[in-house]
Amino acid sequence: MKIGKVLIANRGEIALRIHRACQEMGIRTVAVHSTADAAAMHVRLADESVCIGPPPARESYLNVAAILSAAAITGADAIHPGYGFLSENANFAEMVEAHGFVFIGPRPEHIRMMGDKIAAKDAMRRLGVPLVPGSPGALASLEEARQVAAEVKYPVLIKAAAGGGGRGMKVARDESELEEAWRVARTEAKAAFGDDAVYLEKYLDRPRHIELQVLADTHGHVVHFGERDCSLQRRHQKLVEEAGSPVLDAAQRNALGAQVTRALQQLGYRNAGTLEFLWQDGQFAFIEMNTRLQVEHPVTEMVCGIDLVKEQLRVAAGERLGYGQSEIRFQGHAIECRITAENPDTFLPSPGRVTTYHAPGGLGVRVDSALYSGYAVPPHYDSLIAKLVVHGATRAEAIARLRRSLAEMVVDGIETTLPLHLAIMEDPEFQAGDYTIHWLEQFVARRNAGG
Amino acid sequence: MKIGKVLIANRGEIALRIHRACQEMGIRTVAVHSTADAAAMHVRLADESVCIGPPPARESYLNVAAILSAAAITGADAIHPGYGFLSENANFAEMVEAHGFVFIGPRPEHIRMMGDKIAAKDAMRRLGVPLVPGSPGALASLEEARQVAAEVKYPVLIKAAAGGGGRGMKVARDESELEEAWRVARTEAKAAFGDDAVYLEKYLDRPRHIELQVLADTHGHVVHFGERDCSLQRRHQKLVEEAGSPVLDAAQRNALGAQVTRALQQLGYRNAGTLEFLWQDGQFAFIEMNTRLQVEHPVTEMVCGIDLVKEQLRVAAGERLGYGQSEIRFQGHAIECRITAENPDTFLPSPGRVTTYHAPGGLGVRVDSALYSGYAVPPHYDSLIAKLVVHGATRAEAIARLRRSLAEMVVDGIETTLPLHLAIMEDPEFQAGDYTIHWLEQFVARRNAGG
Amino acid sequence: MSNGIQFDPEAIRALAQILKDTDLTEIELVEKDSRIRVARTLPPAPAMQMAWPAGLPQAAPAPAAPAAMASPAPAAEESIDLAKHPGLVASPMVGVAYLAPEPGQPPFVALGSRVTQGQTLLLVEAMKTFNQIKAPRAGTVTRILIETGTPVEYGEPLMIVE
Amino acid sequence: MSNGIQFDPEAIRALAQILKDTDLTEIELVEKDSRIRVARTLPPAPAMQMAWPAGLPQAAPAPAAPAAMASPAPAAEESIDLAKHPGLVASPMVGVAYLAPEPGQPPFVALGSRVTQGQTLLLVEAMKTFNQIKAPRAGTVTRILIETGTPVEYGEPLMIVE
Repeated sequence: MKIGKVLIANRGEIALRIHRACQEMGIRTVAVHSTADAAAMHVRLADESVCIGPPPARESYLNVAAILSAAAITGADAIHPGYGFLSENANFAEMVEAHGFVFIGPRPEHIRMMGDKIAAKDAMRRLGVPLVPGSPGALASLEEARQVAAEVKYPVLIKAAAGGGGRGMKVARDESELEEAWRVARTEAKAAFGDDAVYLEKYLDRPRHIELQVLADTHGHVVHFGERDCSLQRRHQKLVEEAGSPVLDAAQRNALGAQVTRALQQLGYRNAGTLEFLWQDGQFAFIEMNTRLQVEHPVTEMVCGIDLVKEQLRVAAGERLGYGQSEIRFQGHAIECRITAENPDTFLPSPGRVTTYHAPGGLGVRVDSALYSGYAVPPHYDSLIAKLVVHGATRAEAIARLRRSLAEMVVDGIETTLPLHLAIMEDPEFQAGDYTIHWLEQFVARRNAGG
Repeated sequence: MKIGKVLIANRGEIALRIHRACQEMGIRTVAVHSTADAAAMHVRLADESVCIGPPPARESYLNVAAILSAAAITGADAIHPGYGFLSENANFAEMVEAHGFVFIGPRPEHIRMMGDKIAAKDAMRRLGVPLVPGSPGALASLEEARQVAAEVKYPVLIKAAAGGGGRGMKVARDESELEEAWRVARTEAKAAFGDDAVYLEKYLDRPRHIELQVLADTHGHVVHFGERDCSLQRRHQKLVEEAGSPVLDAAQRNALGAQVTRALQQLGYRNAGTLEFLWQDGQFAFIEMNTRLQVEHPVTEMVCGIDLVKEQLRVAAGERLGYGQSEIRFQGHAIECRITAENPDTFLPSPGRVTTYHAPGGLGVRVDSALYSGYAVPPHYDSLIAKLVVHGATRAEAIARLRRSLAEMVVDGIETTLPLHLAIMEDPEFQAGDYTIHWLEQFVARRNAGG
Repeated sequence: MSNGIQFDPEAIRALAQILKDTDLTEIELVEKDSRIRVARTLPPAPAMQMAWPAGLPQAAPAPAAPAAMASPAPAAEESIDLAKHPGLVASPMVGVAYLAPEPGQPPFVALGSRVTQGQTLLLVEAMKTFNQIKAPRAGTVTRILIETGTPVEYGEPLMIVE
Repeated sequence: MSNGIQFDPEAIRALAQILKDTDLTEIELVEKDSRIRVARTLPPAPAMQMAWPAGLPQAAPAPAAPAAMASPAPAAEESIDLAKHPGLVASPMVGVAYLAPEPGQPPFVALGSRVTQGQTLLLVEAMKTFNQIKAPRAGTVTRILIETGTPVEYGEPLMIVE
């Protein structure tokens, strides 16, 4: 099936990213946008654009009827959902396909499966992917929680089955904390997701977040593009990502990759996806699978020399991968800084007009951003405004390159996290690769205390 | 010898390029500049800056005393000359070394040797590098010119021995044109260089310009980084460069590379250099050697994954290369567009204030430019304002990427050659790689005629 | 030549209609010494252009883009004025406009119709649902800015009722 | 405490001189309960900053950069004014300034000296050549902006003769 025109059901830098891949492949693009994004870069660059609603995402970027109408009107062949918004909505994927469009992403049943964290873990356990020890499913009672916690040993984590974004997630460091954690997690789960089912797992106290990028065609071939280390998070939001992880060697990467690709082949998975793991003391524990392109995909592209979005489009059109795992090589090191429109100390959002935007340049520097001088960052959406990604022959060179390019970059008129990223790059612990998923929170606290 | 501080004896994008490499290596930088460049990007980013004279290059960027004084005052260890200005001035290189600074470039005697085109060809002939057939040296008389022309067969070219930039260079298509070509070339040579010595060589009527990038350390190791095809020239100025050449395969590259690296090892060459060849019908003919970094070095960096300026600095500090020829791999394809502040049809210079500058971004795109929004391009210097360099898995992908990134790039307030580059990328002959050094002149003529 | 140029007004009108129906911008017919050429200038996309700084890339004119072409005749400036018109009826959704309840039926309203508040003015079809677009106030229909079959985007001017 | 703080003005002066001679920006001495801290703010580099748009990167202040430090005491704004002063004597070259013909000799001129046109005001040494900087006009030396040993860049204000 030939894809001649793609509707991009997203906004910001990822809409621009998808547009660029399409344009380089000779595929026409349709930008759909809210009234708040009428002057956005991807809207200006797209071959066609359709305004689909007012600023609130619920009435525009989450408005399935408007997006499908726009696809019908413009004669699009396929829809790329990007990340966030409708990208992991199985009903949307089904409706896209039911209306005769190609959904550039996984099969709806796999989106649904991975959207339910318990079902996802069940599937992965069955398929031989390593998991963190914990309850086999939702907990029937506090008593069951006590039993499982005693088995896997404290500290433990109680999590909403329908959860995400850190809501409905509580730690119990010992048995005395369990009952309260159980109650609060259930209450939050009910409030946030309308479902108070919770499960329990061993709480890893100093893990890294390491994830594996996979890609599958519709002919049964699955490959992986190595790992990303995304341990640098604040409130479960990633800030800095690396490929590869400072703690993994080729043998560990290959072993995990083999387990995962075998599992996804059995599952009959399609298109791109990412399996997220906690890693500690040489052990991986699957936590969830993202059935979409991820924000941090560029670091993988830069070490592997592939264009993941083009691969998504090729696979969605029914093409074969055309290469095997052994042809995927990893060269050098890549790091991404997510620059957001936030105060770098308080993280208060700072939307508004960008008076001057100046991107850094030179060897090994990539900027994915929809900013331009004079652009007003709207207050309605995510605060991510730019991804600064560098590649270097070594991790040390990549860090040096980030320091110099962060110093060259200018986003004036609004507050951004550029100074925070510069401070991270200058930190000896970060430079040594010596961090866990808790490091960044502590670093920010130290920075704010130190003044 | 440790290099801790480098004085950058240049301006514009190349000064910024050198600054970036130094900064990433932890080397401090000194920018020297004319009064016209006080607000230039590299001056602002450098660790220190010294104003060395008024706008005319003769009194600033060519002012040897001022540059050496600035180096002494700031305590610089080394001087990087960039390209142009003093970069191929053997006397300058000697004075730099006599004053106890490291000259980041070749030995003065090799700069002097390659600056004299006849001496350069003599040396290369002796060292076994292929040459275009012609007179063994300067012509003693018109009679000798006639004899040699009869031997190598018409058309022939009469060229100033001291020449460059196309001055003192005349074609004779047959014997009837020889006497006039001889007279005019001598007159021009005398006027331009104060020396009427001329020589004669076979005129290749449809050659490509292909050059080889080399690097030598001070321990006798020489490697090459493959070729660049720089056939797209207008009035002997390169506009578009590619690595590798669309007409060369690995065997031809390796054969030429082996001849050249052997020759330079015998010569005892040091640091970076480029041998320029005409290529036609599978044959290379050496034309000259540039004993410096070249404008188009980024395409080589992007296919080889090395940072040539960092390599220059390492070698200048006395380090060993640390890798052999077999470790240098060529991946994908890279193309550079030189964006100049000129009318894209008439090529009239267009200095002035850049009201909006917006660099393209995304995967595989590199911009080397000292522009920023609000910067005034001064009328005193070269019109090169930006180098847009892309890398792709294939030549076709690189061209597609250039098309989309040229369309994203904005330089407002002055005229630029962006539209010309876009037209070149859209041309089927260029896309087929089917061009000679005459192609661009004809393309421009067709474009202007077509309106 | 001094006789003046002979021409067939009906042929020109027919070509104009073809031009309009096919979304072409130019048709030229040449036969021996005769030449008929009809052309029209497509209006640029409306209001959203205003926030864009002079220097930044402009989307290539997209002749196949229905959204950009929905407003037929009026020049860009006029369409901006219309968007701010106090009598504006704008599309509440993306879809396709229909002036009549069914093919072959008369339209809900015509230019100059007096309408009461809540009276149906036209339909916008989205996802196979026909949504009635009702008059927000009583008044006279002074402009009809779309035709049956015109694709419309969110917020696009449909009619003026004043 | 009510006795007032005891201090030694000479010690402070001595520290100030050390600060100046060594190009430090701060010296702090602590002994038991006493603390003396002397600091000075280095003036930012002069005029060239003005053309730079607000947003673009500023070179980090470089304490070791002689060029940026050549103008000793005056604030940045003053040094901009001096550059436009009608009585300005600016350096015609990069080099090192000398106020006297030889070490131990009296300076060519002092503050308040009356000078004639063409009279030597100071020397700027570049490449081991001592270049005489002469008064462009007759007048009084009202400002001496450099000291012996100060590195100067092209166009840098040296003296004011008015």
